[in-house]
Amino acid sequence: MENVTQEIGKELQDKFGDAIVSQSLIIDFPTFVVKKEKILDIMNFLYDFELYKFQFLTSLCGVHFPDNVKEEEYSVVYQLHDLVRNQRIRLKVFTSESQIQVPSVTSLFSTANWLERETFDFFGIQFTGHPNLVKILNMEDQPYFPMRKQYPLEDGTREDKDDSKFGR
Amino acid sequence: METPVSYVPILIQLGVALGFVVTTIVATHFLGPSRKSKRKLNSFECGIESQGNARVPFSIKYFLVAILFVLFDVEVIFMYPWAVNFKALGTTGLVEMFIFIGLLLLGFFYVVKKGALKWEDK
Amino acid sequence: MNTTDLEKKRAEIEKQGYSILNLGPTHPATHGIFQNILTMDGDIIIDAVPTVGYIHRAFEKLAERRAYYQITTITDRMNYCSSPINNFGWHMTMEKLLGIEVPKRAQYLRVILMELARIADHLICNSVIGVDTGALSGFLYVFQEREKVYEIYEEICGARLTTNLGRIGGLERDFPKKAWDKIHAFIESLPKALDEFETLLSRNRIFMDRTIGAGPISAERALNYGFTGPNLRAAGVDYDVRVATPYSSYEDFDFQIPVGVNGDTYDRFMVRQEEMHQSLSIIKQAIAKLPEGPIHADVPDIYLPPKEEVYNNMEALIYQFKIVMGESNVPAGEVYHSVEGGNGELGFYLISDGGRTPFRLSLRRPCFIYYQAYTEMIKGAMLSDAILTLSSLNVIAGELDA
Amino acid sequence: MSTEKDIIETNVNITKAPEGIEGAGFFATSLDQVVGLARKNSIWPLPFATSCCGIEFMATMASHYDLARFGSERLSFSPRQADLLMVMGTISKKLAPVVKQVYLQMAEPRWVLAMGACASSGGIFDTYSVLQGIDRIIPVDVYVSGCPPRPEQVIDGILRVQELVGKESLRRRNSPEYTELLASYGIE
Repeated sequence: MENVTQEIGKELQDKFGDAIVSQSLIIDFPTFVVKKEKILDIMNFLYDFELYKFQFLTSLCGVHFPDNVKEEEYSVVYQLHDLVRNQRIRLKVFTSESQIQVPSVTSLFSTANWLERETFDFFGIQFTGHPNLVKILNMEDQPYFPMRKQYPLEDGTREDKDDSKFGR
Repeated sequence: METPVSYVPILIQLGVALGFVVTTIVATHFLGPSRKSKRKLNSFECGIESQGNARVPFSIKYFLVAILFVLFDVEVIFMYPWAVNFKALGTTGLVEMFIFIGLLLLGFFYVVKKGALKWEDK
Repeated sequence: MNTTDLEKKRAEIEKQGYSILNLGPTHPATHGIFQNILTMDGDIIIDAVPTVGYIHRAFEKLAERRAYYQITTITDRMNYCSSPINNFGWHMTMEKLLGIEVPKRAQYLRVILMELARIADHLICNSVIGVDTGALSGFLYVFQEREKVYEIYEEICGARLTTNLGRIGGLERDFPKKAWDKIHAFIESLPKALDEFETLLSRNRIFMDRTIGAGPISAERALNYGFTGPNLRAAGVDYDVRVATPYSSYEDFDFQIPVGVNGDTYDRFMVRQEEMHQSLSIIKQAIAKLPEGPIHADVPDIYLPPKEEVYNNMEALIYQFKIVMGESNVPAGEVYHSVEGGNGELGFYLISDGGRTPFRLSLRRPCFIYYQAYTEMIKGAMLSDAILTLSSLNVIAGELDA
Repeated sequence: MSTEKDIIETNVNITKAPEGIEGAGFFATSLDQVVGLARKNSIWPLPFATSCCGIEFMATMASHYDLARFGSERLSFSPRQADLLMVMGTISKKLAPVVKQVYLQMAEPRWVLAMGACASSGGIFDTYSVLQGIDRIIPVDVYVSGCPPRPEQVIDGILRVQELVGKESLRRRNSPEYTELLASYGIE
């Protein structure tokens, strides 16, 4: 698996140069951190890549790193899968809170439509170019983005969970 | 010998029937508990507030099929008396009924030819 | 969209002579809580605007507040028609992160339970397709088989639906003797019930007319929409996680992958029907080749030591205390592991920062991903076909709105 | 071979007649009890099934546990002909107005059964998106605990509702306490 990461990394490095920030092999996933502006071009490139044809977007999710440095506070993780040669890779994109825009990949994968809406619903990451970026799981007029770390999990209207009894 | 008096039982029976229907409908409004509120009385829209009204122009083919059904259903009703005293009416009855059915069959072919029953148009 | 432009949209639609039908949240045909605002021309569907999230319970946020072994109660309630598959999927993700090798016997027992869950899930889906085409009796007969699967779960873990089966590192106990008898009885009775169900529906003239051509989807559109599982196999792509990336010793069993042709409701029905037969043969092979040995790996820091050990030696007591208080040390790292769920590839993407609880757990929920294609599949179809397509996709609200 | 009579004695228990004055060829009892007896053995439930409890309700309705034995054979999915609103599964805040609308559009007299921990108190999902129990929006008559409750528990809940229906006086729905109870939920 290690040489696969090198191969793909080298190909991407030649094509996109410094857009590929770093590459690594995590357990069984070659992982590449890329610049967010280039994500769509990289995915188009990987779509009909000569070594592996990554034509299946397995999953897309957002992550919030509150302690990271300002530019890397929010991240979007894409996982692609080449069904023919059964090879999976993971692409990571980081963005800051102030300009929280990430280019949308719905033009390439229709499955990204709702996944991006869910990521926007949870973290507030704006996907530029998305046909209908509206909250999908929560109510459309929910003022805040619930999955961000600073927001509580509990609903707060439960009386039976009296914190004083739990020493909180 | 029929006198107007001997029709009285029929009138009574009619009165009882109508009376029963009217009283049960009216009585249930007063007997059962009921709670009138605006949200309760407007139409059930799978759990959400209903918007717009349901009086929307529908495509003509629905009405066409309904009317044709009624027409041929009434034809079948005319066959009942014929079937009951089939023996009494004999062959003349048979011929008359065949003419009656033949005419309606002509109508049916006309309907099929004109494509009134074609559902997946467009 | 707020009400004003909803009104504008409605007026403009009605101007073209279409009518708007609300296949709303509480509807007997949707078998769950989904809403579709359909633009209809007569009973042909022109457009559908879906709304989901009616039972969004914030699983991913909940998972960030629970210790690792407590997340099994959440995965139970994702795809509740086949909850053991979700449980073991989560446990295998943790075992992959911690590098635990589960003994062969536990892997085989897990395979048996997962295949039982797959049969139970397909039983509900196919019988609900029968209900939606009007054959209610099929549902009543086939649900009896599902009751037998419930009884097997009860023997093993005491619960019927939300089973909370297994632990990280293996199973909590071996199958009791009564469970084995019930499994053997189930193996005898299922083929008869399946054949009876198939003679009732598969070659039934009305059923075939209703389902062939209802809600078709082509292979590349299915792949573009991220389809996996029986719905993708019905469209003609033979991708199955058990074969692509075998886990829990699935490579020891040989089973075929049924594949459909044009991805419509009839193909999905036949693919699921055939998969039940394949799952049954896997269970038989697993029972035949079941090895002896322990049912959990020897990892005391993550797997609860047995009670008598806890009472009389010190390390077990410390381990017991640390695990129960959730202090079990999980290394920082990230892992993605997917299993073949009842509806497709069920993936767990876990980022852990070494703390008591996961830093981020993202769930790849097949129902959420392939329900997007529903609008495209029912465009131009009749309303009754749209309802059939929905039940043949086997969209489970718990997994969709996780 | 047990005779016909014994079989009836052992397996089938026929509903007992309400107390009343018995005489030669006549039987007199209060209207409440007769109406209660009729209503209690023919409750039409509205299965508001959302998640896991819905599947357990399917098991209760299927042939093994068979809710039809208690007169609730006929499910009505529209609130117009429903007597009992069975809320089963998690109710999120997005779904709360739907539950309230369905309850409002049910004809009086109406009862509510909250099946499962999620419907009764939000259950294990104390999260930002879940309504912590439906008794915050509509009055509930019977709570069935369990996650999901076993079919036997659901049937026990139905029997509890049947007792309530059987004993209810005909004037309860117009009594001031009932109107005040509804007013406390903002239902006029």
